[in-house]
Amino acid sequence: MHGLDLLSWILWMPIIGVLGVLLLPNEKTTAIKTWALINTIITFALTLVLWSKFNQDIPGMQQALSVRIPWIPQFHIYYALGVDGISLPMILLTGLLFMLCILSSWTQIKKSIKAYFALLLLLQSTVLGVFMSLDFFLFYVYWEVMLLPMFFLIGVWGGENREYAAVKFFLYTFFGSILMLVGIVALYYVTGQSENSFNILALSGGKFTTQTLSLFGQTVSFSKLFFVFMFIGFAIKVPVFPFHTWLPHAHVQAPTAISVILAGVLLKMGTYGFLRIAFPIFPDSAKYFAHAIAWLGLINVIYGALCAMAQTDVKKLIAYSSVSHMGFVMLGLAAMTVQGMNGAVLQMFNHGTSTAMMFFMIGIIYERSHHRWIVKPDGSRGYGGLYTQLPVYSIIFIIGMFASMGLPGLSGFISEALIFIGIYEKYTTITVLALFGLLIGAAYLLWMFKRMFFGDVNPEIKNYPDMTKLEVAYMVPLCVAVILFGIWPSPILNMMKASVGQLVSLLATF
Amino acid sequence: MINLGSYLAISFALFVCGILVMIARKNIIAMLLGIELILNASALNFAAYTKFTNNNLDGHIVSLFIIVIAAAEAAVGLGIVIRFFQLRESIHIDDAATLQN
Amino acid sequence: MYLNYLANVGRYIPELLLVVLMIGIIILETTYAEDEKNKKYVFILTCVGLVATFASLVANMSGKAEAIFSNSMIIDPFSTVMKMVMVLGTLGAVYLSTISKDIYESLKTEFIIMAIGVLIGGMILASANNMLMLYLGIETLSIISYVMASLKKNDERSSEAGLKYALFGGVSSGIMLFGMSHMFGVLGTIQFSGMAANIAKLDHTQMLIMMPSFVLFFAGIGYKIAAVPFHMWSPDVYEGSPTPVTTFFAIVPKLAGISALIRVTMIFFLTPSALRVGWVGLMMIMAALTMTVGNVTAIGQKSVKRMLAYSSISHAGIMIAGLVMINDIGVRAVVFYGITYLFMTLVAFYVTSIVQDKYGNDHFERFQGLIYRYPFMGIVMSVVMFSLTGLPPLAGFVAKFNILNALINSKYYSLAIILALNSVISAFYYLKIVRLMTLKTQESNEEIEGFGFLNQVIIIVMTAPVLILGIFWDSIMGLAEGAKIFIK
Amino acid sequence: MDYTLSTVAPIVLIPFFAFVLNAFIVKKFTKLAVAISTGAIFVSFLFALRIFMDFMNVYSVGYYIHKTFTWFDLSAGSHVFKVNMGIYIDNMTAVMLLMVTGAATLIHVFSTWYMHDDPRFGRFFVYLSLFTSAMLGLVLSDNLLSVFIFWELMGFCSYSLIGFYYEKEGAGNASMKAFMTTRVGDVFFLLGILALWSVVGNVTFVDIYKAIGAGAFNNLYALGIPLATFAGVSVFLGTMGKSAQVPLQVWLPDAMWGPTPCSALIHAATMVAAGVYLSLRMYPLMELGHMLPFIAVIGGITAFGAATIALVQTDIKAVLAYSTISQLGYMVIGIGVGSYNASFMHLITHAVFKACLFLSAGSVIHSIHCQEMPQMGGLRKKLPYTFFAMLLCCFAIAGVPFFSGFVSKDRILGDALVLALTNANHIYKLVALLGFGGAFLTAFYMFRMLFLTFFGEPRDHHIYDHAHDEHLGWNSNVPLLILSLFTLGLFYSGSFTGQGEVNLFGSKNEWFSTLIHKPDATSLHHFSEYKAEEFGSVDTRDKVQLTPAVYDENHGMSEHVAHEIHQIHHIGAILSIIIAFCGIFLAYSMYIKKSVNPGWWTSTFANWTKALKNKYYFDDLYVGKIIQKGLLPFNDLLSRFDMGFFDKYAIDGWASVNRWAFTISKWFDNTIIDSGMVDGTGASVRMMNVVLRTVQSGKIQMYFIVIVVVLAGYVWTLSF
Repeated sequence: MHGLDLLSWILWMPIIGVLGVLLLPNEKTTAIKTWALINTIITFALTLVLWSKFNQDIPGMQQALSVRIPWIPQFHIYYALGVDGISLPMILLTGLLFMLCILSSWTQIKKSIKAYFALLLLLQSTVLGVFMSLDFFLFYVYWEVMLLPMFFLIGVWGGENREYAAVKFFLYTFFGSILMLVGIVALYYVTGQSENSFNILALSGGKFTTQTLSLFGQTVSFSKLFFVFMFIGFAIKVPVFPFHTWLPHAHVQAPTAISVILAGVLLKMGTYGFLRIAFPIFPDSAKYFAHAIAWLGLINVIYGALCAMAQTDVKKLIAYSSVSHMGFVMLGLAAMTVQGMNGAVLQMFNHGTSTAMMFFMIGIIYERSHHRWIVKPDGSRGYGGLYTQLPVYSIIFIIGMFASMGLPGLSGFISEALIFIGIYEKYTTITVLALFGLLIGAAYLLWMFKRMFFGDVNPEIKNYPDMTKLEVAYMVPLCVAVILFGIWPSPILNMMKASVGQLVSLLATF
Repeated sequence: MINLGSYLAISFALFVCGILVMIARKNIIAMLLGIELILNASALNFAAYTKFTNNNLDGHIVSLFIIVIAAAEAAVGLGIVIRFFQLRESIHIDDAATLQN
Repeated sequence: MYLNYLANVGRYIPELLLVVLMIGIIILETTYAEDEKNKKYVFILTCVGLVATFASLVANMSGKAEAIFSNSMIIDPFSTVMKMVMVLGTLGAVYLSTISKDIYESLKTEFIIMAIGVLIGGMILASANNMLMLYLGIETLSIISYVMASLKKNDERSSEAGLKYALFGGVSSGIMLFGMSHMFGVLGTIQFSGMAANIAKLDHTQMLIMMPSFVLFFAGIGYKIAAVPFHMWSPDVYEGSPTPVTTFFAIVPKLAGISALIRVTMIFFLTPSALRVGWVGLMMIMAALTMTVGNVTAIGQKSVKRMLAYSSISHAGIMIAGLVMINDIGVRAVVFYGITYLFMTLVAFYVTSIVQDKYGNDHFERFQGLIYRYPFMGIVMSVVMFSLTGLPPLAGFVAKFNILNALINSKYYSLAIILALNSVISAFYYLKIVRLMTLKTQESNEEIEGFGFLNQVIIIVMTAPVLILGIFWDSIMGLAEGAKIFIK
Repeated sequence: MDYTLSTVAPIVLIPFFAFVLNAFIVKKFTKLAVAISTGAIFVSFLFALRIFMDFMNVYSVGYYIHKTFTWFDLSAGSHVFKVNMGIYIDNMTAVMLLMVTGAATLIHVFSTWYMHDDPRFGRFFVYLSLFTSAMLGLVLSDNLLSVFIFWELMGFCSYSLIGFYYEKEGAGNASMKAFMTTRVGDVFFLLGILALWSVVGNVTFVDIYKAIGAGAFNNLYALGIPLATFAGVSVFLGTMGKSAQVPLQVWLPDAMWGPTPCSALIHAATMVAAGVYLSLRMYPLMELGHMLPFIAVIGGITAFGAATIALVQTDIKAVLAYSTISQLGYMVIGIGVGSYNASFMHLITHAVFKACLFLSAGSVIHSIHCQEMPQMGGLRKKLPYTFFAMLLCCFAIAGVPFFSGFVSKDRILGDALVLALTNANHIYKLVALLGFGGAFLTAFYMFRMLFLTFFGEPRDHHIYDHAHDEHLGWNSNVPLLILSLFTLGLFYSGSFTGQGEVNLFGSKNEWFSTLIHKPDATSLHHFSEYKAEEFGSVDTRDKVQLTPAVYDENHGMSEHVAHEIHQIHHIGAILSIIIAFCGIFLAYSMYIKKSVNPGWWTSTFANWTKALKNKYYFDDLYVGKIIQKGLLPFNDLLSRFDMGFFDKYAIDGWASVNRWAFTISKWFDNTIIDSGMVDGTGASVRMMNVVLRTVQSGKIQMYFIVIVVVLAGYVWTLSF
C-alpha cells in the first residue's frame, strides 16, 4: 500500500519529528533535543535501508521504490517520489549531515530551542523532498518551502548582520525559482496538459527541441528560453558566478549547523537540479550552452579561490572556497562525459562531507573564541598556535582541510581528478586555467592554516579547551567518510554510475 | 435642422466642460456641479440616441435613472462637503490634500 | 403576462434577504438607539442574516443558471460564488468593526447598515446583465461607500477621504456613463447579450466610436477595482477611512468590480473581433501597470494599512491579468484568486487593525517582535504574508499558479514573466513585515492587553483556509471550475 | 616465485599499517610506536631484498612483473571507463625498492637515537612511516595516476615534517613554501597526466610506451603545441617541482627546518628522488617531445648554480641542501644527454651518500647543538666515526675514483661531453661546461665543509668542550658507517674504476648499464608484448625463457662508433678526475694550508657573494614581488569588488531600483503633473475661458488630469 513505502517514510519522518518537537513544552529543552536526535537517527537509518534496497544496476528510477499518487487530479499533479543513482548519494548525505547538525546544535544553540529544532527538521523534510520528488510541481513546492525554514534559521539564530543575509538569501532564491515556475507551467502546456505533464521523467529526453514561442514580440526557442530560466534558478542555488554573492553573507551570518546544511546539502540542490531537470529536459540547449557553462564554472573556480585568499574571516574564506569547489562541479557537468558527470556527482557528495567538516570545525573554534578573525581588523592575529593548544582539533582540521584541498587519499581528489579527465577532452584551455584553481585552493587553505595554527601560542587562546567528546563524536563520522571514500570511492560511484551513464548517453544523442 | 449630430456635439461640449470644471475649479461645490454636467451630458446622449436611432425605451429609462442617481449622489456629496467644511472652515479643494503618500 | 416579471423571484432571495435585514437593523437602530445592549442584538441579527444569505446563495448554486427580471439580472454559478465571497467578506468586516476601536461605538450600527447596502450593490453588480443594472450596481456601491469612507465624523482625514472618494467616484461614473451612452447609441440596446450580438455587425465608423466608448466605459469599472491609472483614490481612501472600512473596501467593491469586468469581458469579447484585440491590449497594459505600480509604490510605505492598500492594488492587477485570455480557465483562476484573496486580506487587516488599536498607529515599527508577544498572531501573519508573496504550499501560491497557468495556456508569456517578477518585488515588502515581526526583538516592553482569545481563534480560523487551500485545492478548484458564466 | 599480494604489497602496506596503527597508539605507547615503525620498514626492506635477489638471479633485461586490479569502474551502458591500479616491477624498480627501504631503515634507526629527547618523538615516526610507504608506493606504481597520488602524499608528509616544530614561525613558512612550490609542479604534472590520458586512454607506463611506439602521438596538438611536447613539458615541470630544479628549487633549502633525519629522507631516498624517477620513467615522452636539450640545460643551470650558492653557505645543512640540488641537476643532465642508466645510477649513489652525509651532519649537530661551520672545527678527534663516514661520502660526491659518485657522475659528464663534441646542437657545449664547472665547485665546497668542520683548531672552544665524545652505538653511528660502506664504486659498477676492467662478480659486472633498459625510440618495441596480469594470479612466465642480459662493450653500437665514444669517455673521465682533485686541493689550500685567503675572494667579488648569499634573490622575487606585491593585493581588490561593488550595486542595486522607481513616481506626481500639467492646462483654460481666473492645483484634480490624459492616450492608441 502507498502510505507505507520507504521513501514516504523517509520524507515524512522529519515532519513527525516537527510535530513531536511542537508538542513538547518549551522548557523541556533536553527532551526536545533528544527527540530531534532520535528522529534524525531514524531518518538516517532509513536512508541506509534505502541504500541496501537500492539496485545499482538499474540506470533509471528504482521502480521498486517509486511512489505515484494523484494529488491534484485535474492538473495531473502527482505525489510522485523516486530515487536513482543521482539522488541516492544526496539523500544519504542529507540524512547524515542533519543527524550531525542536531548534535552540533546541542550546545551551540541557546535561544528559542524549540523553534530551532522544529525548523531544522522541517528543513530536512523539504530538502529530502527536493531530492526525491519526480513530479515537477512537487519538486517546485519543496524547492520553495525550503526557503521558509532557512529564512528563519538564518534570520533568528544568525550573526549580527543576520537579517540582511536572510532576506538576501530569500529574495535571491525566490527570484530564481519564480522564473523556474514559469518554465514549469510552460512545459505543462507544451506537453498538452496530459497525464505526464508534470512528470519529470516523462518530460525528460529532449522532446522540446523544435517548439518556439514569442516573447515581447521576438520569436525565441522554447527550449533555450526555459533552459536559461531554469539555469538561473539552479545557478543561484549552486551558486554560479554572477549569482554567488548571497553565499558569503548567508554563510557568515548563519549558525554553524545551518552553514553546514547550506554548504553541504543546499548548494547541491542546484547542481542536482541540473542533473535531474535542466539537462534531461532540455538536452539540446544544455549542449548548446555547455561551453558557456564551462566558462562560468571556470570563473567560479578561479574567482572564488582568489576572493577566498583575501578573506580574514575564516568562515567567509570557507564560503568562498565552496564557490570555488562548486565551480568544479559545474565544470564536470559542462563536460558531459561519463568521467566528468560521475566526477561532478561524486564531488557533490565529497564537497558535502569535507566542507561540512570545515564549517563544523569553525563552529567549534567559534564556540571558544566568539570571533572568526584570522587577522583581526586591527591587524593583530586572531588565533595562532592552535596546533600547540588544541592538538586533536588540529589533526581533524588538517584532515578536513586537505580533503577539501583535494589531497589524494582523501575524498576530494578522486572527484576533482575525474572532473578534470572529463573536461580535458572537451575544453583544454579551460582545464589548464582551472588547474590553477587547484593551486590557489591549496594556497589560501595552507595560508589560513599557517596563520591560525603555526607559530607560538597566542595568549588569547591559552585557555581554550580541546574538543569535547560530543564534538569529536560528530566529527568522527565525517572523517571516516572523507578518508574511506578517498581510498575506496567505489561504493558511491557504483551507486551513481548507471544513472549518470544514462544521462550522458542522452546528452550524447544531441 | 436639429439632427443627432448636434445633440451629440452639445453633449460632448457638456462633457468636456464638466471635466474642465473638475480639473480647474477649486471650489468643491463647483466641482459637484461639474459632475452634474458630466452626468447630464450622458443623459442627453441616451435621450438623443433613443429619439433618432433606436426605437426602444431603454435610453429614456436610463436617463431617468441618471437623474435620480445624480440627485442622490449630489445629496451625499453635499453632506460630505458640509462635514468637511465643519472641520476645515473651507470648501477649497486644495485643503483636501493632507493624505499624501 | 406582467406577473412573469416576478416569476423567478425565488432566485433573488439573497438580495431580498439582505434588504430585509438592512431595513430591520435600521428599525432596531432607530427604535432602541440609546439602549447600549442592542448593539449585541444588532450584531447577532446581522450575523444571522448574512449566514442566511450565504445559505440561500448555496441553495442558488444548485439551481440552473438563468436570467431573471426579463434578462436584467443573471443568476449563474459564477455570480453566486462571487456573492458568497462578498458575503463572507462583509461578515469579516462586520466582526472587525465590532472589535475595532477605529469606529465610534455610536456609529457601529451605521457601519453595519451601510456595509449591507454596499454588499447589495455589489451583488447587483455581480449579476447585472444590462448597462442599467451595471450602472445601478456601481452607484449603489459607490454612494454608500462615500459615506462609509467618511464614517469618522470628526476626523479630518476620514472626511477628506470621503470627499475625494465622492468626487472621484462621481467623475469616473460619469465618464463611464458617457461611454455607455455612446455604446447604447451604436449598439441599439442596453442588454449585454443584445449588444454583444450587434458588435459583429458594426461598420468602420461605428467601430471608431465604439473603441473610445469602451475605454470610457472601462474607466468606471477600473476605478472600482482601482486599476492603474484609476487607482489614485484608493491609497488615500484606504488610509483615511477607518480600518474595518478599509478591510471592507479592499474586498467587496473590488471583487464586485472584478466580477462585473469578467462578465462584460466574457459577454462582449468571447468572439474574436477588432474590438477584442483592442480590449485585450487594454487589459494587458492595465494588468501589467496595476501590478507593477501597486508593488513598487507599496515598497516605500510607512503605514502597514497603506502598504496593504497598494498590495491590494497589485492583486487586482493580477486578477485582471487572469482576464486577458478570455476563457474559462482564466475565469476559474480569477474566481479562485478571489476566494484566497478574501481570506488573506481579512487576516492581514485583522492583525493590522488590532495592532493599530493597541499602539495607536500602524507603522511598521509597531510590528517589531510581534511573534515574541503573540506567537500565534506572529505566525499567522507571517503565513499570510508568505501566502500573499505566493510561496507554496500556501493558498496565495496556488492562486498565482492558476493565473500563470491561464496566461501561459494562452501563450501570454510576456505577461506571465512580468507577473512572476512582480511577485519577487512584492516579496520585498511582505518580507519586511515578517522580518520585523520575527527577527527583530520588540522595541518597547510597554504592557498592553493582548489580542483577546476569541479574536485569536477567529483569526486562526480564517487562516486555516490559507493553509488548506494551499495543499488540498482540488475541491475549491472544482467549485471555481463550476463557476461558469451564463450568457443570455 | 609468484608475485602476488602476499609478496609485493607488504612493501607498501606494512609501513602504511604501521602508520595507521601508530597514529592511534602514539600518544600512549610512544616507545612501542617507534619500534613498530622501525620494524615495519625493516620488514619491507627484507621483502625488497627478496625481490632484488630474484631479479638478480633472473638477470634479464626483459624481466618484469605487472599486476593490476580495478580501482573503480564507471562503465555504464556504452561508456567504458575504468581506472586500474597496479604494481610494475622491472630491474629499475627492484633497485629503487632496495635503495629506498635500505636508506629508510637506516634513517629510522638513526632517528631512534637522534630524536630520542624530542617531545614529539613518537609522532615523528608516524610521519616517517607514511612518508616511506608513500615513496614505496610511488616506486611500485604501474601508472602515472597512482604515481601522482603517492607523489602528493609525499608532499603532505614533507609538509608535516618540515613544519614539525610548528611553534616556530619559520617552520610554518618553510613547510607552506615547500608544499606550494612543489604544488606548482604537481598541477602541471596532473595536466600532463590528463593530456596523456586523452591520447592513451589510461596512464599505465607500459601502455604509454606502447602508444608512443605505435606513434599514437603523431600530429596531435594541444593549445597549438605538439601534444607530446605539451605532455612532456607538463610532466617535467612536475619533476622540476619535486626535484627542485631551477626555478622551483627555492623550497629545498628551507626544508632544513624539519628535523635532520627527515631532511636525510627528503633529500636522499624519497622526495627528490621521486622527481627524477618520474622523468626517467617518462623518458620516451621527453625524447618524443624533443625536450632533451631543454632538460639538459635546466639540469646544467641547476647543477652549476646550486653549487655556486653552496660555496658561501656557512650552515652545514645548507651546504648539503644545495649540494643536493646540484646533484639532482646532474641527474637531470643525465636524462637530458640521454645517459639513462648513468642518471639512474647517480640517483642511487647520490641517495646513499647524501643520506650518509645528512646523518653525519645530524650526528655532528646532535653532539654540539650547533649548525654553523664557522663555530666548529677540529671535531675530527671528538667524532671519529662520523668523520670517517663523512670523509668517504665527500670523496664519493666529489667524484674521486673508486667511489660511487665518480662512477655515476663521470658517465653523465662523459655523455655530456660526447654530445658537446659530436652533436650539432651547440647547447650541449654549454651543458658540458656547466657540468664540469659544477663538478669542480662540488669538490671544492664539499671539502670546504669537511675541513671547516673536522680539521684545524676548534674556533669556538665553548662549543667544542661541551661536545660529548662519540662512542660506537648501534643506532647512533653504525647506520652512518653502513651507508658510507656503500659509497664504494664497485657495488654499482662491479669494478673499482667503473670502466669494467676488473671482473668482480663474474659475469655480473656493469649490471647497472646492462640490466636497466633504456626505453628510447629504438627499443620501445620491446614493450609491445608486455602484458598486465590480474592481481593474485600466479606469475606463470617461465624465467628460463628470458634471455639473460650480457654486458655489451659497445652498447649495441658499431665497433667504430663505440671506439670513438669510448675515446671521449676516457677523456671525460680523466678530465673529471683532474677537476675533482683541483677542487679538493683548492679547498685544502684555503682552509688547511691557508695559502689562499677566502676573504680576498669574497671581498673582490663582493656583489657576487651578496647575490650568492641571497640565493640569487629567488625568494625575494617569488615571495616579495610576485606574492606580496602582486597576488595578495589583487585578491584584496577582487574581494573588495565582489562584496563592495558587485554585491552592493549590481545585486542589492535591484532592491534600490524599486525605491528609485517609487521616488521617481512620487517626484513625477508632485513636480511634473502638479506644477507642469495642472498649470499648463490651467493656462489653456484661462485662454479659453475668462471666467476661470486663478487656477490652482489640488491633489485630487491632479488625479483627474492623469485620468483624462491616460484615457485620451488609450483612445488614441486604440482607435487610430
